[in-house]
Amino acid sequence: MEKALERFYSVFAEWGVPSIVPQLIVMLVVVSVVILFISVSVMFMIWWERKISAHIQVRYGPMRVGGWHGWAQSIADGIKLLLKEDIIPAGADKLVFALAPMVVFAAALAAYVIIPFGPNLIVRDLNIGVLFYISISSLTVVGIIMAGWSSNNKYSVLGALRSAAQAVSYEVPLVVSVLGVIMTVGSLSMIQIVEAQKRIWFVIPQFFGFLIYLTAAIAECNRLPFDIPEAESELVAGFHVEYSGMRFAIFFLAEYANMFTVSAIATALFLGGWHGPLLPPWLWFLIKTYCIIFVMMWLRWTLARLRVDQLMNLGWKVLLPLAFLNMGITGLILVIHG
Amino acid sequence: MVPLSHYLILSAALFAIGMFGALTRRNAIGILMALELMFNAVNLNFVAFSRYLPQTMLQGQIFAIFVITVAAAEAAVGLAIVLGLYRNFKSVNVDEINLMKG
Amino acid sequence: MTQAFNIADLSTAAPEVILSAVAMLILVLDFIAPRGKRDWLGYLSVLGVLLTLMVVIRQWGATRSAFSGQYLSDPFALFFKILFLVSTALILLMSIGYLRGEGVDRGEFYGLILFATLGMMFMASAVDLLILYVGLETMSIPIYILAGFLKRERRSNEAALKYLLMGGFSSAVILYGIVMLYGLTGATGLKEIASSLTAGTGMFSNPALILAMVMLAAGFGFKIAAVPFHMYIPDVYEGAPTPVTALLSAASEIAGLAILLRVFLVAIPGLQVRWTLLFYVLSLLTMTVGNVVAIAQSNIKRMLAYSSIAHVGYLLIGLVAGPERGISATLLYTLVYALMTLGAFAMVILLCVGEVKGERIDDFTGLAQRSPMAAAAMLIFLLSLAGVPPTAGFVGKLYLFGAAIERGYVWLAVIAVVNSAISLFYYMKVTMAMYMRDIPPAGLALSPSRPLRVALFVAVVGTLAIGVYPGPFLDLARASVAGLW
Amino acid sequence: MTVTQAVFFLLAAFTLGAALLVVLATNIVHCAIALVFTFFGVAALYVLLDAEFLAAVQVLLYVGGITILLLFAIMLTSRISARGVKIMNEQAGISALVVFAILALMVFANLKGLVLAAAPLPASYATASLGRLLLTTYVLPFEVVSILLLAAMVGAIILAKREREKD
Repeated sequence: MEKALERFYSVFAEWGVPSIVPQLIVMLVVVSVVILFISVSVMFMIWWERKISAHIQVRYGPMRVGGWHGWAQSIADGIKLLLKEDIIPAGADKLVFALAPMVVFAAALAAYVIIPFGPNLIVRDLNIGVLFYISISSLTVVGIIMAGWSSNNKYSVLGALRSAAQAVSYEVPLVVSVLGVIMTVGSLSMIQIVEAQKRIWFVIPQFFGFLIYLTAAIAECNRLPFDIPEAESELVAGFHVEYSGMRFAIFFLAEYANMFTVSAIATALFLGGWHGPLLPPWLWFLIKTYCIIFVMMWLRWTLARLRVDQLMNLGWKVLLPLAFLNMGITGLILVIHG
Repeated sequence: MVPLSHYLILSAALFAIGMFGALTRRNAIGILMALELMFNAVNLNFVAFSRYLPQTMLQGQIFAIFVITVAAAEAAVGLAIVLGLYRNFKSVNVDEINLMKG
Repeated sequence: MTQAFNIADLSTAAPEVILSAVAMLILVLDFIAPRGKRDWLGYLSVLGVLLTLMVVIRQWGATRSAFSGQYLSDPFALFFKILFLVSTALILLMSIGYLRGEGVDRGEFYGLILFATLGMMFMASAVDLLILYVGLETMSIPIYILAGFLKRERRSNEAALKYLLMGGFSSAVILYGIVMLYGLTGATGLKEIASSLTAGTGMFSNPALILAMVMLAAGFGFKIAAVPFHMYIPDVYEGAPTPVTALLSAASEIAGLAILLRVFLVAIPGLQVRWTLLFYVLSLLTMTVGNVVAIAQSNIKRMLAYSSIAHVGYLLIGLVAGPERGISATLLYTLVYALMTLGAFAMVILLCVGEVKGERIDDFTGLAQRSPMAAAAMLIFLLSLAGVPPTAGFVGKLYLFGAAIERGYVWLAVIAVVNSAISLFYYMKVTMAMYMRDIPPAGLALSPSRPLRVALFVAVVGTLAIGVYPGPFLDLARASVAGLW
Repeated sequence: MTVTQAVFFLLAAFTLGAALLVVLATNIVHCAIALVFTFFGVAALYVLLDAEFLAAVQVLLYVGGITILLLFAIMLTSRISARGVKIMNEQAGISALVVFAILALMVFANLKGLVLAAAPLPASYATASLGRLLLTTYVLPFEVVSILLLAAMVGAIILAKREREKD
């Protein structure tokens, strides 16, 4: 991979083109590949979610479009959304309204930089890897508040505020739960964290960390049982109630992209990343990731929504102390073992 | 490479912009934002110095971390005060909040 | 370079460790304290402060450095720590009755006062700009909160907001000064900065260094309420709860002065010619504006605010006069000033009963008839603030002005004396109200709080003791500045 | 002009533009959003200065913490209809003059007074050593800041919480 890149750069250097040109080309290619991957993966996930929900509720779900079990339903939905009229509400703040989905999507996209699909299959192995994801993911909240506020609709503002409060509250246990792994490895780099799991996956020594991470991550994605921000029955659809067409599609895309990201990070941090017998590394990585996504969907269609006060209690009074306990015990063990 | 002077001028400009905002804004939250700009300008200077000065200790970066942390605490307290103020005054404009004259 | 967290460092910083433990204990105990019965938390905090004070006094005489040379426990630091701890103990004693009177049932008040004191202690011991800045903020942020502690009171909200915005602004200015010093020398330790500055030739006419000096002086000027950086002070003093006002004037400003002395004397002594001029002007402006504006005030907290501004002007005289006489005179005067200001604010709290807040000068009408003792105490504080013998204020001013004259700043001393005469005028307004007018028909109630009376007693005794027998206190101040530079 | 310089100028223009918007925009929410972009600009400059860890901290704390708090406070204290309100006080003109003077002084002092020739040192992998320094050499400020955060947290809760009805 790197050799190919070098050869690519050297070709341009021979022609005397400034190095910024091939760099830009590489960037563009990487970004388009990531966007393509996100779109395909999200379409698959949406179809999957509809099938899973249907089967949990003893129905079939979409069956017609595309033949076998309605596999093309998501594509049809996507085309529909893209072709729909683009409506900006009259009282909205147009600039912010237009900017919000882009901010949310940019945050989702940026997180893919550090997902290690395989030993060499990573956009950039930053030395602050995990921290990069944690910091960039907070941008989503800003985008959500922008969307909620600019819609000039009290439901969307309420949804946005709830979402922000929830994300901020669950980000703390999420960060602390990850610390156990980081302390054990002694590095923030995703590649090194995965490499360290060659013999034993961190899900075993860091089982509580894994559970806390998963819970907090589901809350970060605003998914049931933590979907108070968009609770259809009380808030219509939360912050994006006024959005339609293309812009709505972007929010939708970002939401599922985020779901994939948190699962991929969980895979890398706790489930040994690409490690596994026989199959190629990237396949192992995807299998593990989709397993976690499946669990998230399963939970969504099984559990009931939490009330706001329960939600805050769980975050601050249960998850956070547990996460600190986990961190403390990990540190203690590390010190004792030298 | 970018010379150090560029960073210094940029930081000075950022500081001045923040100062202007802090002096002229009516909204208390606006003033808080302007203060954050000033802190950012200082931090930029710290990081630039710690990159360009011949030394091994990362003092500049350490200092910047502390400044960021303190600024966060200050902003949290400031916003709590603003909320309490709004409850009593129904306004957050500093020139309307003037019970005491002297 | 790498030095682990060890026991020796902790024992050097034992006062801070104990005080922070007490503060956290108060916060925890506040949860189990039954509603309406939280006075004992106040007494417990006083005990904690006294315990810390004992530890500080035991450390007296030794100079020890800790935490990679960022923390220094020298006589200068210990002097200010004693001052802060005594002030805090008195303020805590005042707060117990005050909180009860205002219907505030919260133990966090005491905890936050302790945190603020902790910040001041770190400031006193800081010989590194980083710990100096962090200590400064550890003092300021609890005070922002304390200023707004009476949530239903609009003036308290206003005071908190103004103090926070000005505090944040001045912090940013100070930080810019710090970053310039760092950029010039590549160090944040005060001693390292000084040595690196003397190493380079032509350093002392360097515009960047002068900019750093001006920025630091302006930022510290905000913190110690020097004119022209004083605009917010009267509003904050008036709006904040009275014990917090006392904390601001008797402790926080002095802590600002402590770091100002340390930074200018230790880190940039080479610029003394320049900063002497700067502080000459500041001192002149500060005392004149403070005294002249104070005349017009009818609110006693506001009047004391301007009076404290004026006193900052006096304190700066010592810095102008320079080492070593001037600095030790400044140190002595901080002690005097803290005691008499605390006493005056304690009197305001004594009169703060029910609807009467004790804040208007008229509230003092007929105090001599109601309680001759209280009136006498107030008289002593006012005379001391004005600088009339045989009170502490007189002794303090004598040494300060004497130091100025000795160094040839005769005009500054003359203006300071004229200012003292002006100040006598507005202090006497209160005396007139107390002694010359009859008690109003509505009567005059005094707060029944006993700890407040203890605080008043201590302040009176202190003010008189320094006034009558200043020798040991002057020796203390002299010993504290020895070895500072 | 090298690529790095081009990137620097772009980032500088972006940051300053966003900062100006923070100060001049008429709608306070726009200010907050511009502030997010300023913070990002500064974070990118940190990356340019090889301080990746600080860049991440900047985004995490400023964007994830402070801006969201600011936005919360704005949502609770003003409404979208509050447009066209005067945003500046009467002293805008004189403040601008003063600030320009100060800026000129600062630039002059910076350029004249500091040693600017120094080329940057080779970058080193700093994150681990930053962590080590924080817990060894700088352990005292680290602990003091944690006390400060505790005090600020307690205080912010006290101030922001609605008072219980008179009991």
